[in-house]
Amino acid sequence: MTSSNATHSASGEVVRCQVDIQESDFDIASLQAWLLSGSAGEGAIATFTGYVRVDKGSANFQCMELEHYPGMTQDSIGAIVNKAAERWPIITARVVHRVGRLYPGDQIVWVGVSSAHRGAAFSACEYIMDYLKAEAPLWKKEYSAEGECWVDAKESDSKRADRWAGDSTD
Amino acid sequence: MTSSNATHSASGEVVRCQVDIQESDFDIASLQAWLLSGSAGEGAIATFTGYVRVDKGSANFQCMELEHYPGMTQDSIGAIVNKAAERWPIITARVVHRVGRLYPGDQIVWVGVSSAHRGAAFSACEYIMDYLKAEAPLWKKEYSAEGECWVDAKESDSKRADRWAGDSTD
Amino acid sequence: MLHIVFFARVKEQLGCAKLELEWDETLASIDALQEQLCARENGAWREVLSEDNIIRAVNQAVVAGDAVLCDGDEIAFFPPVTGG
Amino acid sequence: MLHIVFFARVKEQLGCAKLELEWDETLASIDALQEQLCARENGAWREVLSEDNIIRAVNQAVVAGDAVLCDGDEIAFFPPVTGG
Repeated sequence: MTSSNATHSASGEVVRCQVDIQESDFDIASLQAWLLSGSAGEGAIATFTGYVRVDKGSANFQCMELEHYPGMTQDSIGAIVNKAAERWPIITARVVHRVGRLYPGDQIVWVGVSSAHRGAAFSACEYIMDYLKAEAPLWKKEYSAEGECWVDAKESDSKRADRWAGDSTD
Repeated sequence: MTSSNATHSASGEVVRCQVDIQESDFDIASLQAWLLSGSAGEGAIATFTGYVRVDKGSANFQCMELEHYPGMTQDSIGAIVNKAAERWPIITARVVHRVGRLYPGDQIVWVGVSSAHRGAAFSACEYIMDYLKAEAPLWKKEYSAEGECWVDAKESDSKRADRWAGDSTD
Repeated sequence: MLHIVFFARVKEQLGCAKLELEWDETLASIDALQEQLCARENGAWREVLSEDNIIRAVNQAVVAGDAVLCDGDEIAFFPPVTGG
Repeated sequence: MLHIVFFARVKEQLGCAKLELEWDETLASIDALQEQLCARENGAWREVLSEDNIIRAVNQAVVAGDAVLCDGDEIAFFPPVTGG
Protein backbone atom coordinates (compact mmCIF):
# COMPACT_ATOMS: atom_id res chain seq x y z
CA MET A 1 0.00 0.00 0.00
CA THR A 2 1.95 2.92 -1.33
CA SER A 3 1.01 6.52 -1.72
CA SER A 4 3.34 8.54 -3.91
CA ASN A 5 3.12 12.22 -4.14
CA ALA A 6 4.69 15.35 -5.49
CA THR A 7 4.00 18.55 -3.63
CA HIS A 8 5.70 21.93 -3.43
CA SER A 9 8.20 22.74 -0.77
CA ALA A 10 8.74 25.97 1.12
CA SER A 11 11.51 26.61 -1.41
CA GLY A 12 9.01 26.35 -4.27
CA GLU A 13 10.64 23.19 -5.61
CA VAL A 14 8.70 19.99 -6.22
CA VAL A 15 9.08 17.56 -3.33
CA ARG A 16 9.29 13.87 -4.15
CA CYS A 17 7.66 11.86 -1.39
CA GLN A 18 6.25 8.41 -0.73
CA VAL A 19 4.35 6.77 2.12
CA ASP A 20 4.23 2.99 2.53
CA ILE A 21 2.14 0.94 4.95
CA GLN A 22 3.29 -2.66 4.86
CA GLU A 23 3.64 -5.87 6.85
CA SER A 24 7.12 -6.60 5.57
CA ASP A 25 10.35 -5.29 7.06
CA PHE A 26 12.24 -2.46 5.39
CA ASP A 27 15.85 -1.75 4.51
CA ILE A 28 17.04 1.61 5.79
CA ALA A 29 19.96 1.83 3.35
CA SER A 30 17.64 1.45 0.33
CA LEU A 31 15.21 3.97 1.79
CA GLN A 32 17.94 6.52 2.35
CA ALA A 33 19.29 5.91 -1.18
CA TRP A 34 15.78 6.62 -2.51
CA LEU A 35 15.92 10.06 -0.90
CA LEU A 36 18.96 11.04 -3.00
CA SER A 37 18.00 12.57 -6.30
CA GLY A 38 21.38 12.05 -7.93
CA SER A 39 21.83 15.77 -8.51
CA ALA A 40 23.87 16.28 -5.31
CA GLY A 41 21.50 19.03 -4.24
CA GLU A 42 20.94 17.35 -0.88
CA GLY A 43 23.41 18.36 1.76
CA ALA A 44 21.55 16.72 4.60
CA ILE A 45 19.39 13.72 5.41
CA ALA A 46 17.77 13.28 8.80
CA THR A 47 16.13 9.95 9.58
CA PHE A 48 14.19 8.38 12.38
CA THR A 49 13.69 4.66 12.99
CA GLY A 50 11.24 3.41 15.61
CA TYR A 51 11.70 -0.07 17.09
CA VAL A 52 9.59 -2.42 19.20
CA ARG A 53 11.03 -1.70 22.61
CA VAL A 54 10.99 -3.86 25.69
CA ASP A 55 10.72 -1.90 28.91
CA LYS A 56 13.10 -3.09 31.58
CA GLY A 57 10.15 -3.74 33.88
CA SER A 58 8.09 -5.87 31.50
CA ALA A 59 9.99 -9.10 30.99
CA ASN A 60 6.76 -10.78 29.98
CA PHE A 61 6.28 -8.77 26.82
CA GLN A 62 6.03 -11.08 23.82
CA CYS A 63 4.98 -9.13 20.75
CA MET A 64 2.64 -6.50 19.42
CA GLU A 65 0.01 -6.28 16.73
CA LEU A 66 -0.34 -3.07 14.76
CA GLU A 67 -3.76 -2.34 13.29
CA HIS A 68 -4.48 0.57 10.96
CA TYR A 69 -7.23 2.19 8.90
CA PRO A 70 -6.37 1.23 5.32
CA GLY A 71 -6.35 4.21 3.01
CA MET A 72 -6.72 6.81 5.73
CA THR A 73 -3.33 5.93 7.22
CA GLN A 74 -1.45 6.72 4.02
CA ASP A 75 -3.52 9.82 3.34
CA SER A 76 -3.09 11.23 6.81
CA ILE A 77 0.67 10.65 6.79
CA GLY A 78 0.83 12.08 3.26
CA ALA A 79 -0.95 15.20 4.50
CA ILE A 80 1.55 15.54 7.36
CA VAL A 81 4.46 15.25 4.92
CA ASN A 82 2.88 17.92 2.73
CA LYS A 83 2.51 20.26 5.69
CA ALA A 84 6.18 19.71 6.56
CA ALA A 85 7.09 20.47 2.94
CA GLU A 86 5.14 23.75 3.05
CA ARG A 87 7.01 24.75 6.17
CA TRP A 88 10.61 23.75 5.38
CA PRO A 89 12.56 23.64 2.10
CA ILE A 90 12.77 19.87 1.89
CA ILE A 91 13.75 18.03 -1.28
CA THR A 92 12.51 14.48 -0.70
CA ALA A 93 10.67 12.64 2.07
CA ARG A 94 9.79 9.02 2.69
CA VAL A 95 7.76 7.28 5.38
CA VAL A 96 7.35 3.54 5.93
CA HIS A 97 5.14 2.17 8.71
CA ARG A 98 4.74 -1.51 9.37
CA VAL A 99 1.49 -3.16 10.48
CA GLY A 100 0.70 -6.68 11.71
CA ARG A 101 2.64 -8.77 14.21
CA LEU A 102 5.95 -7.31 15.42
CA TYR A 103 8.50 -8.62 17.92
CA PRO A 104 11.01 -6.98 20.30
CA GLY A 105 13.74 -5.23 18.33
CA ASP A 106 11.71 -5.16 15.11
CA GLN A 107 11.66 -1.97 13.08
CA ILE A 108 8.23 -0.29 13.17
CA VAL A 109 8.56 3.01 11.38
CA TRP A 110 11.08 4.94 9.31
CA VAL A 111 10.96 8.62 8.38
CA GLY A 112 13.61 10.20 6.19
CA VAL A 113 13.86 13.76 4.91
CA SER A 114 16.44 15.35 2.63
CA SER A 115 17.18 19.03 2.30
CA ALA A 116 19.98 21.32 1.24
CA HIS A 117 20.51 22.19 4.91
CA ARG A 118 20.46 20.23 8.11
CA GLY A 119 18.09 22.43 10.11
CA ALA A 120 15.23 21.84 7.68
CA ALA A 121 15.94 18.10 7.49
CA PHE A 122 15.96 17.68 11.28
CA SER A 123 12.88 19.81 11.88
CA ALA A 124 10.80 18.26 9.11
CA CYS A 125 11.74 14.72 10.17
CA GLU A 126 10.80 15.32 13.80
CA TYR A 127 7.62 17.19 12.79
CA ILE A 128 6.49 14.26 10.63
CA MET A 129 7.15 11.77 13.45
CA ASP A 130 5.37 13.93 16.02
CA TYR A 131 2.23 14.32 13.91
CA LEU A 132 2.33 10.70 12.75
CA LYS A 133 2.25 9.65 16.42
CA ALA A 134 -0.57 12.08 17.21
CA GLU A 135 -2.76 11.71 14.12
CA ALA A 136 -2.14 8.66 11.92
CA PRO A 137 -4.83 6.00 12.51
CA LEU A 138 -2.63 3.19 13.82
CA TRP A 139 -3.15 1.22 17.02
CA LYS A 140 -0.81 -1.03 18.99
CA LYS A 141 -1.89 -4.03 20.99
CA GLU A 142 0.66 -5.70 23.24
CA TYR A 143 0.77 -9.42 23.96
CA SER A 144 2.44 -10.63 27.12
CA ALA A 145 2.33 -13.65 29.41
CA GLU A 146 -0.57 -11.94 31.17
CA GLY A 147 -2.67 -11.59 28.03
CA GLU A 148 -3.32 -8.87 25.49
CA CYS A 149 -3.74 -5.17 26.03
CA TRP A 150 -4.33 -2.15 23.79
CA VAL A 151 -1.65 0.46 24.29
CA ASP A 152 -3.02 3.68 25.78
CA ALA A 153 -2.40 6.91 23.91
CA LYS A 154 0.07 9.18 25.66
CA GLU A 155 -0.84 12.77 26.36
CA SER A 156 2.84 13.61 25.80
CA ASP A 157 2.45 12.56 22.16
CA SER A 158 -0.26 15.10 21.41
CA LYS A 159 1.73 17.72 23.32
CA ARG A 160 4.83 17.04 21.20
CA ALA A 161 2.76 17.66 18.08
CA ASP A 162 1.11 20.76 19.55
CA ARG A 163 4.43 22.45 20.22
CA TRP A 164 4.95 22.90 16.45
CA ALA A 165 1.83 25.07 16.27
CA GLY A 166 3.42 28.05 18.00
CA ASP A 167 6.93 27.43 16.74
CA SER A 168 8.72 29.54 14.19
CA THR A 169 10.41 27.75 11.33
CA ASP A 170 14.16 27.59 11.67
CA MET B 1 41.42 6.78 13.89
CA THR B 2 38.81 5.62 16.32
CA SER B 3 37.95 6.86 19.74
CA SER B 4 35.72 4.56 21.77
CA ASN B 5 34.18 5.62 24.94
CA ALA B 6 31.77 4.75 27.69
CA THR B 7 30.21 7.59 29.59
CA HIS B 8 27.11 7.96 31.73
CA SER B 9 23.86 9.16 30.31
CA ALA B 10 21.26 11.45 31.86
CA SER B 11 19.46 8.23 32.78
CA GLY B 12 22.50 7.03 34.74
CA GLU B 13 23.12 4.17 32.32
CA VAL B 14 26.45 3.62 30.61
CA VAL B 15 26.45 5.05 27.10
CA ARG B 16 28.34 3.14 24.43
CA CYS B 17 29.81 5.57 21.92
CA GLN B 18 32.43 5.73 19.21
CA VAL B 19 33.92 8.47 17.06
CA ASP B 20 35.75 7.70 13.80
CA ILE B 21 37.72 10.07 11.58
CA GLN B 22 38.56 8.33 8.35
CA GLU B 23 39.25 8.80 4.65
CA SER B 24 37.16 5.81 3.59
CA ASP B 25 33.43 5.86 2.95
CA PHE B 26 30.99 4.46 5.52
CA ASP B 27 27.95 2.19 5.40
CA ILE B 28 24.94 3.70 7.15
CA ALA B 29 23.20 0.34 7.65
CA SER B 30 26.20 -1.11 9.52
CA LEU B 31 26.53 2.04 11.61
CA GLN B 32 22.87 1.96 12.59
CA ALA B 33 23.12 -1.76 13.41
CA TRP B 34 26.07 -0.93 15.71
CA LEU B 35 23.78 1.37 17.70
CA LEU B 36 21.47 -1.51 18.60
CA SER B 37 22.52 -3.28 21.76
CA GLY B 38 20.49 -6.40 21.10
CA SER B 39 18.48 -5.96 24.29
CA ALA B 40 15.59 -4.18 22.51
CA GLY B 41 15.86 -1.31 24.96
CA GLU B 42 16.12 1.20 22.10
CA GLY B 43 12.79 2.47 20.89
CA ALA B 44 14.24 5.19 18.72
CA ILE B 45 17.23 5.97 16.53
CA ALA B 46 17.74 9.38 15.00
CA THR B 47 20.46 9.80 12.40
CA PHE B 48 21.97 12.55 10.33
CA THR B 49 24.01 12.16 7.16
CA GLY B 50 25.82 15.09 5.60
CA TYR B 51 26.71 15.02 1.89
CA VAL B 52 28.92 17.05 -0.41
CA ARG B 53 26.36 19.35 -1.94
CA VAL B 54 26.50 21.21 -5.21
CA ASP B 55 24.79 24.58 -5.11
CA LYS B 56 22.61 25.23 -8.13
CA GLY B 57 24.64 28.34 -8.88
CA SER B 58 28.10 26.75 -8.82
CA ALA B 59 28.30 24.44 -11.80
CA ASN B 60 32.07 24.66 -11.66
CA PHE B 61 32.43 22.93 -8.31
CA GLN B 62 34.66 19.89 -8.66
CA CYS B 63 35.52 18.47 -5.25
CA MET B 64 36.56 19.36 -1.73
CA GLU B 65 39.42 18.50 0.55
CA LEU B 66 38.73 18.06 4.26
CA GLU B 67 41.62 18.74 6.63
CA HIS B 68 41.50 18.07 10.36
CA TYR B 69 43.58 18.24 13.54
CA PRO B 70 44.42 14.58 14.25
CA GLY B 71 43.64 13.62 17.79
CA MET B 72 41.86 16.81 18.72
CA THR B 73 39.06 16.12 16.22
CA GLN B 74 38.10 12.81 17.86
CA ASP B 75 38.48 14.23 21.35
CA SER B 76 36.39 17.30 20.68
CA ILE B 77 33.60 15.26 19.07
CA GLY B 78 33.84 12.74 21.91
CA ALA B 79 33.41 15.59 24.40
CA ILE B 80 30.33 16.82 22.51
CA VAL B 81 28.82 13.31 22.58
CA ASN B 82 29.49 13.12 26.32
CA LYS B 83 27.74 16.44 26.89
CA ALA B 84 24.75 15.19 24.91
CA ALA B 85 24.73 12.03 27.01
CA GLU B 86 24.70 14.08 30.22
CA ARG B 87 21.74 16.02 28.94
CA TRP B 88 19.52 13.31 27.41
CA PRO B 89 18.99 9.65 28.34
CA ILE B 90 20.71 8.22 25.29
CA ILE B 91 21.79 4.59 25.05
CA THR B 92 24.36 4.56 22.24
CA ALA B 93 25.90 7.16 19.95
CA ARG B 94 28.21 6.98 16.95
CA VAL B 95 29.90 9.63 14.84
CA VAL B 96 31.89 9.13 11.64
CA HIS B 97 33.52 12.04 9.84
CA ARG B 98 35.46 11.67 6.63
CA VAL B 99 38.58 13.64 5.72
CA GLY B 100 40.55 13.94 2.50
CA ARG B 101 39.25 14.40 -1.03
CA LEU B 102 35.46 14.23 -1.45
CA TYR B 103 33.25 14.62 -4.52
CA PRO B 104 29.67 15.84 -5.11
CA GLY B 105 27.17 13.45 -3.55
CA ASP B 106 29.78 11.82 -1.29
CA GLN B 107 28.89 11.17 2.32
CA ILE B 108 30.84 13.44 4.69
CA VAL B 109 29.50 12.82 8.16
CA TRP B 110 27.11 10.50 9.99
CA VAL B 111 25.71 10.94 13.47
CA GLY B 112 23.43 8.33 15.04
CA VAL B 113 21.88 8.26 18.50
CA SER B 114 19.69 5.63 20.12
CA SER B 115 17.40 6.13 23.07
CA ALA B 116 14.32 4.61 24.61
CA HIS B 117 12.33 7.61 23.36
CA ARG B 118 12.35 9.67 20.20
CA GLY B 119 12.61 13.12 21.76
CA ALA B 120 15.98 12.35 23.33
CA ALA B 121 17.27 10.69 20.15
CA PHE B 122 16.31 13.65 17.95
CA SER B 123 17.60 16.30 20.34
CA ALA B 124 20.91 14.57 21.06
CA CYS B 125 21.56 13.89 17.35
CA GLU B 126 20.91 17.50 16.36
CA TYR B 127 22.90 18.79 19.35
CA ILE B 128 25.92 16.68 18.36
CA MET B 129 25.74 17.90 14.73
CA ASP B 130 25.36 21.53 15.78
CA TYR B 131 28.38 21.45 18.09
CA LEU B 132 30.42 19.34 15.68
CA LYS B 133 29.88 22.06 13.05
CA ALA B 134 30.75 24.81 15.50
CA GLU B 135 33.67 23.26 17.40
CA ALA B 136 35.31 20.22 15.79
CA PRO B 137 38.63 21.19 14.14
CA LEU B 138 37.84 20.33 10.55
CA TRP B 139 38.24 22.58 7.52
CA LYS B 140 36.84 22.35 4.01
CA LYS B 141 38.58 23.60 0.90
CA GLU B 142 36.63 23.69 -2.35
CA TYR B 143 38.13 23.09 -5.75
CA SER B 144 36.40 24.47 -8.82
CA ALA B 145 37.27 25.43 -12.37
CA GLU B 146 38.28 28.83 -10.96
CA GLY B 147 40.77 27.40 -8.48
CA GLU B 148 40.75 26.48 -4.82
CA CYS B 149 39.12 28.26 -1.93
CA TRP B 150 38.81 27.66 1.82
CA VAL B 151 35.18 27.56 2.89
CA ASP B 152 34.26 30.43 5.19
CA ALA B 153 32.74 29.59 8.56
CA LYS B 154 29.08 30.52 8.79
CA GLU B 155 27.86 32.65 11.65
CA SER B 156 24.62 30.65 11.48
CA ASP B 157 26.56 27.54 12.55
CA SER B 158 27.76 29.04 15.81
CA LYS B 159 24.26 30.42 16.39
CA ARG B 160 22.73 26.97 15.93
CA ALA B 161 25.04 25.62 18.61
CA ASP B 162 24.43 28.59 20.91
CA ARG B 163 20.69 28.04 20.94
CA TRP B 164 21.18 24.86 23.00
CA ALA B 165 22.72 26.90 25.82
CA GLY B 166 19.42 28.45 26.90
CA ASP B 167 17.25 25.51 25.93
CA SER B 168 15.51 23.21 28.35
CA THR B 169 15.87 19.50 27.80
CA ASP B 170 12.78 17.88 26.39
CA MET C 1 -26.06 3.51 2.34
CA LEU C 2 -23.74 4.57 5.17
CA HIS C 3 -20.57 2.51 5.52
CA ILE C 4 -19.58 2.43 9.18
CA VAL C 5 -16.24 1.06 10.35
CA PHE C 6 -14.76 0.49 13.79
CA PHE C 7 -11.13 0.00 14.75
CA ALA C 8 -8.94 -1.32 17.54
CA ARG C 9 -10.41 -1.30 21.06
CA VAL C 10 -13.75 0.05 19.79
CA LYS C 11 -14.02 -2.75 17.23
CA GLU C 12 -13.19 -5.37 19.82
CA GLN C 13 -15.55 -4.04 22.46
CA LEU C 14 -18.43 -3.83 20.00
CA GLY C 15 -17.51 -7.16 18.46
CA CYS C 16 -18.08 -5.46 15.11
CA ALA C 17 -15.67 -4.29 12.41
CA LYS C 18 -18.14 -2.82 9.94
CA LEU C 19 -21.80 -2.11 9.50
CA GLU C 20 -23.93 -0.78 6.68
CA LEU C 21 -27.05 1.25 7.32
CA GLU C 22 -29.53 2.64 4.83
CA TRP C 23 -29.13 6.40 4.82
CA ASP C 24 -32.27 8.39 5.61
CA GLU C 25 -33.08 11.80 7.06
CA THR C 26 -32.72 10.54 10.62
CA LEU C 27 -29.06 9.74 9.82
CA ALA C 28 -28.16 13.08 8.28
CA SER C 29 -25.51 13.95 10.91
CA ILE C 30 -22.78 12.02 12.71
CA ASP C 31 -24.26 12.90 16.12
CA ALA C 32 -27.61 11.40 15.02
CA LEU C 33 -25.86 8.29 13.70
CA GLN C 34 -23.89 7.89 16.91
CA GLU C 35 -27.06 8.17 18.99
CA GLN C 36 -28.74 5.46 16.91
CA LEU C 37 -25.69 3.22 17.28
CA CYS C 38 -25.65 3.80 21.05
CA ALA C 39 -29.16 2.39 21.25
CA ARG C 40 -28.08 -0.97 19.82
CA GLU C 41 -27.70 -4.11 21.93
CA ASN C 42 -29.67 -2.74 24.86
CA GLY C 43 -27.18 0.01 25.59
CA ALA C 44 -24.08 -2.19 25.44
CA TRP C 45 -22.88 -0.11 22.49
CA ARG C 46 -23.55 3.11 24.35
CA GLU C 47 -20.89 2.24 26.90
CA VAL C 48 -18.29 1.89 24.15
CA LEU C 49 -19.32 4.71 21.82
CA SER C 50 -19.90 7.36 24.44
CA GLU C 51 -16.34 7.29 25.73
CA ASP C 52 -14.95 10.79 25.91
CA ASN C 53 -11.89 10.21 23.81
CA ILE C 54 -13.56 8.42 20.90
CA ILE C 55 -12.47 9.80 17.51
CA ARG C 56 -14.85 10.10 14.58
CA ALA C 57 -14.01 10.38 10.91
CA VAL C 58 -16.16 10.99 7.84
CA ASN C 59 -14.73 9.78 4.55
CA GLN C 60 -11.39 9.21 6.27
CA ALA C 61 -11.06 12.73 7.63
CA VAL C 62 -11.34 13.29 11.37
CA VAL C 63 -14.25 15.56 12.34
CA ALA C 64 -14.15 17.67 15.48
CA GLY C 65 -17.82 18.43 16.13
CA ASP C 66 -21.04 17.33 14.48
CA ALA C 67 -20.89 16.76 10.71
CA VAL C 68 -23.42 16.29 7.93
CA LEU C 69 -23.70 12.76 6.55
CA CYS C 70 -24.67 12.02 2.96
CA ASP C 71 -25.67 8.79 1.32
CA GLY C 72 -22.52 6.79 0.52
CA ASP C 73 -20.36 8.28 3.25
CA GLU C 74 -17.84 6.18 5.18
CA ILE C 75 -17.94 6.87 8.91
CA ALA C 76 -15.31 5.59 11.33
CA PHE C 77 -15.19 5.37 15.11
CA PHE C 78 -11.87 4.64 16.79
CA PRO C 79 -9.86 5.22 19.97
CA PRO C 80 -6.90 7.63 20.27
CA VAL C 81 -4.11 6.54 17.94
CA THR C 82 -0.93 4.85 19.17
CA GLY C 83 1.24 4.29 16.09
CA GLY C 84 4.81 5.30 15.40
CA MET D 1 60.28 22.40 23.61
CA LEU D 2 57.00 23.93 22.38
CA HIS D 3 55.31 22.05 19.56
CA ILE D 4 53.45 24.54 17.40
CA VAL D 5 51.04 23.45 14.66
CA PHE D 6 49.07 25.37 12.07
CA PHE D 7 46.05 24.24 10.07
CA ALA D 8 44.06 25.03 6.97
CA ARG D 9 44.19 28.63 5.71
CA VAL D 10 46.65 29.63 8.45
CA LYS D 11 49.02 26.81 7.52
CA GLU D 12 48.84 27.72 3.83
CA GLN D 13 49.31 31.43 4.36
CA LEU D 14 52.31 30.88 6.63
CA GLY D 15 53.65 28.15 4.39
CA CYS D 16 54.32 26.22 7.57
CA ALA D 17 52.58 23.20 9.12
CA LYS D 18 54.61 22.85 12.30
CA LEU D 19 57.39 24.50 14.21
CA GLU D 20 59.33 23.63 17.34
CA LEU D 21 60.71 26.30 19.65
CA GLU D 22 62.80 25.90 22.77
CA TRP D 23 60.64 26.86 25.71
CA ASP D 24 61.97 29.65 27.91
CA GLU D 25 60.52 32.27 30.23
CA THR D 26 59.75 34.60 27.33
CA LEU D 27 57.41 31.94 25.96
CA ALA D 28 55.48 31.24 29.14
CA SER D 29 52.11 32.38 27.75
CA ILE D 30 50.28 31.94 24.46
CA ASP D 31 50.02 35.71 23.97
CA ALA D 32 53.82 35.96 24.32
CA LEU D 33 54.32 33.09 21.89
CA GLN D 34 51.93 34.61 19.39
CA GLU D 35 53.74 37.95 19.57
CA GLN D 36 57.07 36.23 18.89
CA LEU D 37 55.58 34.37 15.95
CA CYS D 38 54.14 37.60 14.57
CA ALA D 39 57.63 39.05 14.38
CA ARG D 40 58.84 36.33 12.00
CA GLU D 41 59.41 36.91 8.30
CA ASN D 42 59.46 40.68 8.57
CA GLY D 43 55.85 40.90 9.69
CA ALA D 44 54.44 38.56 7.04
CA TRP D 45 53.35 36.23 9.82
CA ARG D 46 51.73 39.06 11.74
CA GLU D 47 49.24 39.57 8.97
CA VAL D 48 48.12 35.96 9.23
CA LEU D 49 48.30 35.44 12.99
CA SER D 50 46.67 38.68 14.03
CA GLU D 51 43.41 37.98 12.24
CA ASP D 52 40.49 38.54 14.59
CA ASN D 53 38.93 35.15 14.21
CA ILE D 54 42.03 33.03 14.69
CA ILE D 55 41.50 30.15 17.12
CA ARG D 56 44.20 29.01 19.56
CA ALA D 57 44.47 25.68 21.33
CA VAL D 58 46.87 24.40 23.98
CA ASN D 59 47.28 20.64 24.18
CA GLN D 60 44.30 20.24 21.83
CA ALA D 61 41.89 22.28 23.93
CA VAL D 62 40.73 25.66 22.64
CA VAL D 63 41.69 28.56 24.92
CA ALA D 64 39.62 31.73 25.07
CA GLY D 65 42.06 34.29 26.49
CA ASP D 66 45.73 34.16 27.38
CA ALA D 67 47.02 30.84 28.73
CA VAL D 68 50.17 29.64 30.49
CA LEU D 69 52.53 27.57 28.36
CA CYS D 70 54.78 24.87 29.83
CA ASP D 71 57.69 23.02 28.31
CA GLY D 72 56.34 20.22 26.11
CA ASP D 73 52.99 21.87 25.31
CA GLU D 74 51.40 21.56 21.89
CA ILE D 75 50.01 24.88 20.64
CA ALA D 76 47.76 25.19 17.61
CA PHE D 77 46.62 28.16 15.53
CA PHE D 78 43.76 27.68 13.10
CA PRO D 79 40.89 29.49 11.40
CA PRO D 80 37.19 29.02 12.31
CA VAL D 81 36.15 25.43 11.70
CA THR D 82 34.00 24.36 8.76
CA GLY D 83 33.43 20.63 9.14
CA GLY D 84 30.22 18.63 9.20
